[in-house]
Amino acid sequence: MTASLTALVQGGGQAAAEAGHFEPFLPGLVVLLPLLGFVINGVLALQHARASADAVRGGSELALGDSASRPATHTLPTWVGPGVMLAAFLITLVNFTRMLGAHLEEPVVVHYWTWIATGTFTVDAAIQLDQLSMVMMMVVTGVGFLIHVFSVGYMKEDPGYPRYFAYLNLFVFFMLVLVMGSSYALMFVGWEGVGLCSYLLIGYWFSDREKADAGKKAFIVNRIGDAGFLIAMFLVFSNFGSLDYVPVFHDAEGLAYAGGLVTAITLFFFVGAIGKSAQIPLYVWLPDAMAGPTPVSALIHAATMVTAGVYLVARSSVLFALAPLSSAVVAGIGVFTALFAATIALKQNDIKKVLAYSTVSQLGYMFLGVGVGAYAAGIFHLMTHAFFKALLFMGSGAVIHSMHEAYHATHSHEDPQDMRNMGGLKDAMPITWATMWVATLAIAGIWPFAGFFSKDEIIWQTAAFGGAEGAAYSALYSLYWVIALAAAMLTAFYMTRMMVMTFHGTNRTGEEEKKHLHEAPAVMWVPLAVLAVLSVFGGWVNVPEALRSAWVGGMGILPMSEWLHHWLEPVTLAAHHVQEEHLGELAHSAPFGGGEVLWATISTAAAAVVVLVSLRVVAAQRVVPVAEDETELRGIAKVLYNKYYVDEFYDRVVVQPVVRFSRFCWKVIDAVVIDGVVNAVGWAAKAFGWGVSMFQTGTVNTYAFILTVGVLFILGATLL
Amino acid sequence: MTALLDSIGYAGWALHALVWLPVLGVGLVLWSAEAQAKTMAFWWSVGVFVLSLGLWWAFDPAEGGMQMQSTAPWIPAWGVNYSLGVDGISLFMVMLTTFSTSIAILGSFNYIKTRERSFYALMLLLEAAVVGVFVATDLFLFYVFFELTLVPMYFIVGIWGGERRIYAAIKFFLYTAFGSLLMLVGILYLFWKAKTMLGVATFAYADLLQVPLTGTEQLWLFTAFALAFSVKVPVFPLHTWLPDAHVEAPTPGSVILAAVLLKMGTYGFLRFLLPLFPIAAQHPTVVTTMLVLGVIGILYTAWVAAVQPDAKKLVAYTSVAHMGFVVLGVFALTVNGIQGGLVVMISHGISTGALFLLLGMLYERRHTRTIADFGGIARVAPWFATAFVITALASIGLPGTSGFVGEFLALMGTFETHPTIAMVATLGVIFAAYYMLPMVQTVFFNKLDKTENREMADLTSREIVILAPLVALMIVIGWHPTPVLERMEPSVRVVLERVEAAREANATTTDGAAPALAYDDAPEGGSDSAPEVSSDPPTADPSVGSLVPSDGQ
Amino acid sequence: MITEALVLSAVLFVVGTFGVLVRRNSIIMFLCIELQLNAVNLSLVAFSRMWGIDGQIFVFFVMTVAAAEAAVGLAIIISIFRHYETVNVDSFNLLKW
Amino acid sequence: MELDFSRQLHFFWALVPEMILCAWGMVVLLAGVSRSQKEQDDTAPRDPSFGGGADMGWLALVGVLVAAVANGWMYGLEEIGRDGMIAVDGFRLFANWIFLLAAALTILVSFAYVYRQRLQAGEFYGLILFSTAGMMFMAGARDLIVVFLGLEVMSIAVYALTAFNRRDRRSAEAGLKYFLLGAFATGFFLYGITLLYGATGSTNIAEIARSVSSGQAPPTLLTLGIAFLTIGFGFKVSAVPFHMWTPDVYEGAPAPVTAFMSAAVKAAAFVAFLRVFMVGLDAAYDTWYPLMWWLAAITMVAANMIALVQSNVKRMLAYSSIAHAGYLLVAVTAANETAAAGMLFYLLVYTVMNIGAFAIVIGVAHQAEERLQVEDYAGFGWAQPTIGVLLTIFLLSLAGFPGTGGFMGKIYLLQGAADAQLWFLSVILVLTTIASYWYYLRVAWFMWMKRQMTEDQHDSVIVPLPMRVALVTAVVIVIYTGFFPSAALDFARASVEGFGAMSGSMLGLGQ
Repeated sequence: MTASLTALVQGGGQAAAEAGHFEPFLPGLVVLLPLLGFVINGVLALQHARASADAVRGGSELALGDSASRPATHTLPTWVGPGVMLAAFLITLVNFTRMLGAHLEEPVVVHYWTWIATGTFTVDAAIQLDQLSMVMMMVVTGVGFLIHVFSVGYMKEDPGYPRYFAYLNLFVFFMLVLVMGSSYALMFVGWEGVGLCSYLLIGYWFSDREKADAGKKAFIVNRIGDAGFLIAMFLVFSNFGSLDYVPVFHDAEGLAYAGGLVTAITLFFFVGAIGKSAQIPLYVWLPDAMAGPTPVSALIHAATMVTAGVYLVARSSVLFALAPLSSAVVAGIGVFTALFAATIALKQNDIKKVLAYSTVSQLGYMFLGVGVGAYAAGIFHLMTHAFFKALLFMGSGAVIHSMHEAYHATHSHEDPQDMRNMGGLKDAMPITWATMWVATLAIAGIWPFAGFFSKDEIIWQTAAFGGAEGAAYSALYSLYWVIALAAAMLTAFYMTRMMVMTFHGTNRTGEEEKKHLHEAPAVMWVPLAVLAVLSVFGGWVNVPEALRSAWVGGMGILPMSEWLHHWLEPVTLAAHHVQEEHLGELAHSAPFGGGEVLWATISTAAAAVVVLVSLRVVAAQRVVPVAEDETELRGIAKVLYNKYYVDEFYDRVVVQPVVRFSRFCWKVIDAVVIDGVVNAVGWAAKAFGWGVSMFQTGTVNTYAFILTVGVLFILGATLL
Repeated sequence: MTALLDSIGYAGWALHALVWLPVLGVGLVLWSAEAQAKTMAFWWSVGVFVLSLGLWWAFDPAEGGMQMQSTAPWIPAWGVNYSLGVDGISLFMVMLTTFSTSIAILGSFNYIKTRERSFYALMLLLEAAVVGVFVATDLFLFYVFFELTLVPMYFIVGIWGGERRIYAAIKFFLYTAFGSLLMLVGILYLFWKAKTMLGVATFAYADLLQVPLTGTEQLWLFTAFALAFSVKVPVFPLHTWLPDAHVEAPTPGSVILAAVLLKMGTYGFLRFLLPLFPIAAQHPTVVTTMLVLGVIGILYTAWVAAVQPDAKKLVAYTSVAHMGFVVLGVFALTVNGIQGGLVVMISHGISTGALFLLLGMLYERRHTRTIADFGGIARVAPWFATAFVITALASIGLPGTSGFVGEFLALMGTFETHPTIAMVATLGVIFAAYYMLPMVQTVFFNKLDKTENREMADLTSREIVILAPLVALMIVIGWHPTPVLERMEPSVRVVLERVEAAREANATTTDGAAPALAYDDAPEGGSDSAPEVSSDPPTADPSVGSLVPSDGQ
Repeated sequence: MITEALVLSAVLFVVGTFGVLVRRNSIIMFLCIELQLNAVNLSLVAFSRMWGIDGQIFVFFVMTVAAAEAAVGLAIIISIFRHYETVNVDSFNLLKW
Repeated sequence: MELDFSRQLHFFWALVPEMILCAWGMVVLLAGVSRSQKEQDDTAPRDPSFGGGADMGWLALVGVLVAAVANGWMYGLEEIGRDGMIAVDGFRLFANWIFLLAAALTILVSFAYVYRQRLQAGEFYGLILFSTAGMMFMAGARDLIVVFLGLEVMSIAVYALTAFNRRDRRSAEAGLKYFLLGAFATGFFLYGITLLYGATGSTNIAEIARSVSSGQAPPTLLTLGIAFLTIGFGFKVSAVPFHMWTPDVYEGAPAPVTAFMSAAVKAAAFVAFLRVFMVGLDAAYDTWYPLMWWLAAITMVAANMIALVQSNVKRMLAYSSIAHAGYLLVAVTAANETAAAGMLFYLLVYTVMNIGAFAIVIGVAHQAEERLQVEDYAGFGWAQPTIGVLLTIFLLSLAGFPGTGGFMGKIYLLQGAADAQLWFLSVILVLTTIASYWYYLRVAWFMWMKRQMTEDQHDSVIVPLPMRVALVTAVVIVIYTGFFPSAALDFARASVEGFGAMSGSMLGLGQ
């Protein structure tokens, strides 16, 4: 990744020099390699599964034995999984550098074959290479590669090892389809594909019912969003006659500003984003998704998949810029989610739960960013967040790994993820401790870590956007701004709390267990280190011009200012035009006065204060292991601890009614009403037949009588 | 390939062979020894399938009309011809039929243990009848085949079925016969109309397309035909025969039922309803009704399926939901919609067929279909679980599988004309996950806590041979449906053009069709029982006079 | 003249019909039927006053046929009497519904 | 040669087949009487196809064949004018084929039954020949007197046949019921003839047609006459509500006789029915059309519904035959040439499929009146596959299923209805057909889908050679007309060529 930084630096330099045109380098291979990895690992997994299945049928489990004598099906994925990722990353890097060298105004679309063509509707299997997709590709392959490496260490004892890598590669494949696809249709393919992989990986340990349920929940909740995505696509097609980005965005500029159509399209797209990126009200699946292996949480539920929604909004920036209402909704949902999730994170004891809610909260920031038209800022935060949140998750993974082995050694059944059982781990695992602190400071927005620049820009943009002359609902945006600041403080607090409870103070794991706690192996900590570096410097690629000259900008020593901003310009240009046209100049001072530099200073200082204070506070309060912890939570604390009872609420208001109605449909409408009518017809016929046959008394007189009655009828009919 | 086919004059005899070879096979199977029956039947059906593959090349994708037509007089007195032909709509139905028949036969090797000869003979007979339905271009011939499909299915369900097989069989039989017999009256009405208006006695599809019909007549006939096909599809609320039939039928029976028999209904929509009665077919009320029924089918059956304790019944209900998408697509009356519907038909044939096969294999192993009896199967039968999960995902229309292409196009096509309905229908994708995933989880995931499940064997090589092509098709069609779509499009356009023409005519002319559609001259004969009004649509004034044949005819 | 004859024959016919309906003895019932036939014969004759000889010829045919019928009928009644020792039709109801 | 009824001799030529049958009937009768029941029992061999009264059967069969030859020869005859008492036209001859076929099949079916029930072979077969002759008179009648005579010749013979099984009280009871009600109905029929005669001054159908169309006939008399004739025919074709006798008689009569009655007697009645009404009373169509409509509708509905609840196969078939009468009444209602041809075709198919079904019923019933419940057929199909398949085919054909003659017949009837635009009646027809599916298939499902109660339950089913011949003939005709109906269709169509010619209205209906 450092290599990329240098290349990035040089590229930045050269960019001005030669404006050559961009020549894609095997872009298809980027997508294909993970797929290849999936196929190979998949075959291995099936082989492997056969063996373990036989073992299970035999009544035992498949014994992996010691690392020396393991079956090829278990060892090969170690090389295949990360291998394909490295290759994909390198190819991406080449393309990236080439794109740096060229001034690419229009996206490069590479066609492969016609996917669907009905005569009135055509969509190709084609990938679109532009600045935005390139950033995403870098993040996905780069961070993805690191996580693959980490997984080697984290999962190697797992019997389903090859299956794990198969899923992971498949995920990357779909994620790349999502970000590289040249049309909404293809994005949707990746969109649902990653959903599928997330389902498979959350439920990776499917024998555990909770985990399987969590996977199912994730899939179904995601599908709710997908329905919105589909409807949005239908709207797009029926109005633009295509789903390809290029023509759609080109025609989009002709749409009426704040028109009903564009608002509808964007809102439906946002529904999809809400589902995928775990925003209110569909965020509920993400915390449960922590059931999956921790690297999965790092890759899918922190770095890449959950940010797809942000990518979608940024990708459709033109449309969203045209729809102020939608933008306001996006920003609003984002910022409220940021606050809401942050508050919940305050009271969680499960280390991964804390991170999960913090992820939800950070995603909220990203949406706030793209919601206030700072698309670059949104993507910027997406990138930095990918760095430090992946780091945090993998760090927690290292911790859990270590805790797990400790408890495993002593055959204890304590929860290795509960922070109340941790404490003082920094002596056992210093590297993890250090790297995670870096990430914590980054996410807390402490200068000069990556998070500071990205988050601060979003917050500032909120103020600026709300203050613009033509801005609609500007009061609303001021509110957003305040909330965003508050949420930032909360972030600083709960992250510090997590660090303290995990690494500081006295150890609560237990005397015996303590001996087994150990630092993670190199294969696990090296990725941490790399990400730590990125979490420090990653933010410097987009230092706001205003800050650069000021002290926060390091008095101009930071290499590039607003590089990412300029880099993404070709993609966001149209959107910016729309904004300038309808909003005019953005504000230069926050709602309560003060400029960017001032507020940047204030926020980082405040964050720092919160961190220091909470260090004391949390360290002061006495934490006991889960075993002897019987503190009765009450009041707001209890509500927060139980996540505002949202899951319970949904269960009552949505899930149960649907199930009950389904039962009703089956037992009553289908079985009684419809089938009832059908059978009733049959019975009626028989009953009628039986009734009539009662005239067949067997006595001649009756017959003669009925005959005569018939005669009279006929005579009557004919004569009258 | 094409050259080779030409050299053997394939186009000339292929269709006849596809209809009559299975019949010949019936004889051979009955004649062969009980032990050899299955292999004999299987290889025979494979031969038929291979033969049908030739259609792919012999078929001219650019041509929208009937191809490889051939006609021979059958009942000259009634103008009935034995005439066959395929177009883009029936092409894939034929191939689907031959394909799934072979698969189903192979899939029944372990399931059918008694009276094998009779069983396989009936399977081949069924194949012949179904192929006949899809290639017949004479309404009389079509009707004969349409009815003939009932008999073999009746015995397959009734003899080799489960506990309540007889109830299911007779329900299936009467339900479908009810529809088709009313259609028979409709067909005869068309015949009579052609005789009186055109002066020729004919049942030929091409000729009957020329019969001029008023809007009211079209509505009446549309109802008769629609009833017949809707029962087959089945369209809510005429669907209750399906779950029973599926649950009781033996695996191969369910496979054929899901894969091809249901398609006869939607095929009928496209082949007969829309072209023969365009005025009625594009009438807003009619379209809305059908679309709404389709949507109800999608959502309602999804809900019902979700709470089924019996896996097979669950899948059976999902069939109704899938066919709901087809109905939606067809009556969207857009190119996208209809093509989407057709793809759903193919995809549903493959995926649901595969699901029934898998459930059958599950049943052979555990002799239960109750979802709750399973759990953790994936640990002992990973290949099985893999195949099942892929199939299930294809069935709920995950992108990259055939299911998605179809449902996507169908919904999009519907959206073009009826956005609201399409939006509601789109919720179906949510409920698809809602019914399928819990079943998959309970059966294959969760804890492996039942000992009898521990013993369960994984896929045998024969079963892999059965499932591999199905899974492959799901994915291939999911990523590259164009070859399929491009062969359908011209024929779909032909259908749509008729409907469009009718719509324009209807819009321009105030008399004739338009007021007729207001039911103003619709006779009450349909409901009243008195002979005086027993004359139906044709006569403007319902009276005895109209009943006495007058020299005019 | 004709009208009266026709009315009379109609009355006779109805009487015969009633006989069939109300009597239970199969022989009596058969005789009532014979009454009907003869009522018909009467009207035939009456009509032949109007239309010529055909009607009267017809009467002969009817009488012949009636005779034949009587023969078979009585034979049947005898054979059933063998089984039931009665000719009361109420007791003959093995076959019903 | 040309027939000129002004010359007595030519009446002889016009009646050759009838007379052959009558004469042959005498011969069989005498031959039968000449050998006592005693020796018939002594000489009883194992196989009922030879000896044990079988010789009488073969003898009668030869008679039928000779009559058939004569019937074929009749095609050479050409009548002058269309107003003789005896019609010599395709309609009559086609009908004759049906009767002769029915008679032949019945005789073949009866062998084992006659043998096992120790019936008086000679009388039995003789009566069959007589009644057949009566039917042929009805078919050829162009004068109400001839219709009446034919009707009585047929009926009286059938009365006797019904009560023929003297050992079985049910047979006697059926005979009595049939006889009393039959005679009762004959009274009405006769009254109808009389009134028509009174109204039109003639009993000749041609004359009647003329005077009715000229409109001189006093309407009241005419209407009454039509009503009474309708009743008389309605009884013979067992149309609801004049059907009450049918189930009992069919159940009680010896099975072969039931087969014969349900096929041939019904056919004869319908043929005469159609000729009298369509030719003679065509001008009064408006008067009798509603009657027929209602009769047809009620008959179809009631009969099919009642059949649903029958458990005795013989009785079920009785109701089914009533239902078929309903279908045929649709053709009478339509009263056009398509319908007429359709009726002939349907009667042909119906005769074979019905007798075929009854033949197997007789076989299952051990050539006796036992094991007639539908439960007795459980697992029958698998125990006796060949016969099982045959019965299934016959049932499907009765249900009017594609691939069988029954289907083509129904189509033909519906076409006739279509030409008369009886759409609602057609709908009733098909809807009631669905009901009929249920009870026909019920037998099928017992045969194939239920397990037999005892292992050897069906081993003792007797199907002797003659019955096999009958079955094969029947199934061949059913299947052949089901797949290649053209020959029979065209024949039927040609047979009704100019049938209703004297009444202009339904010309050029059939194409």
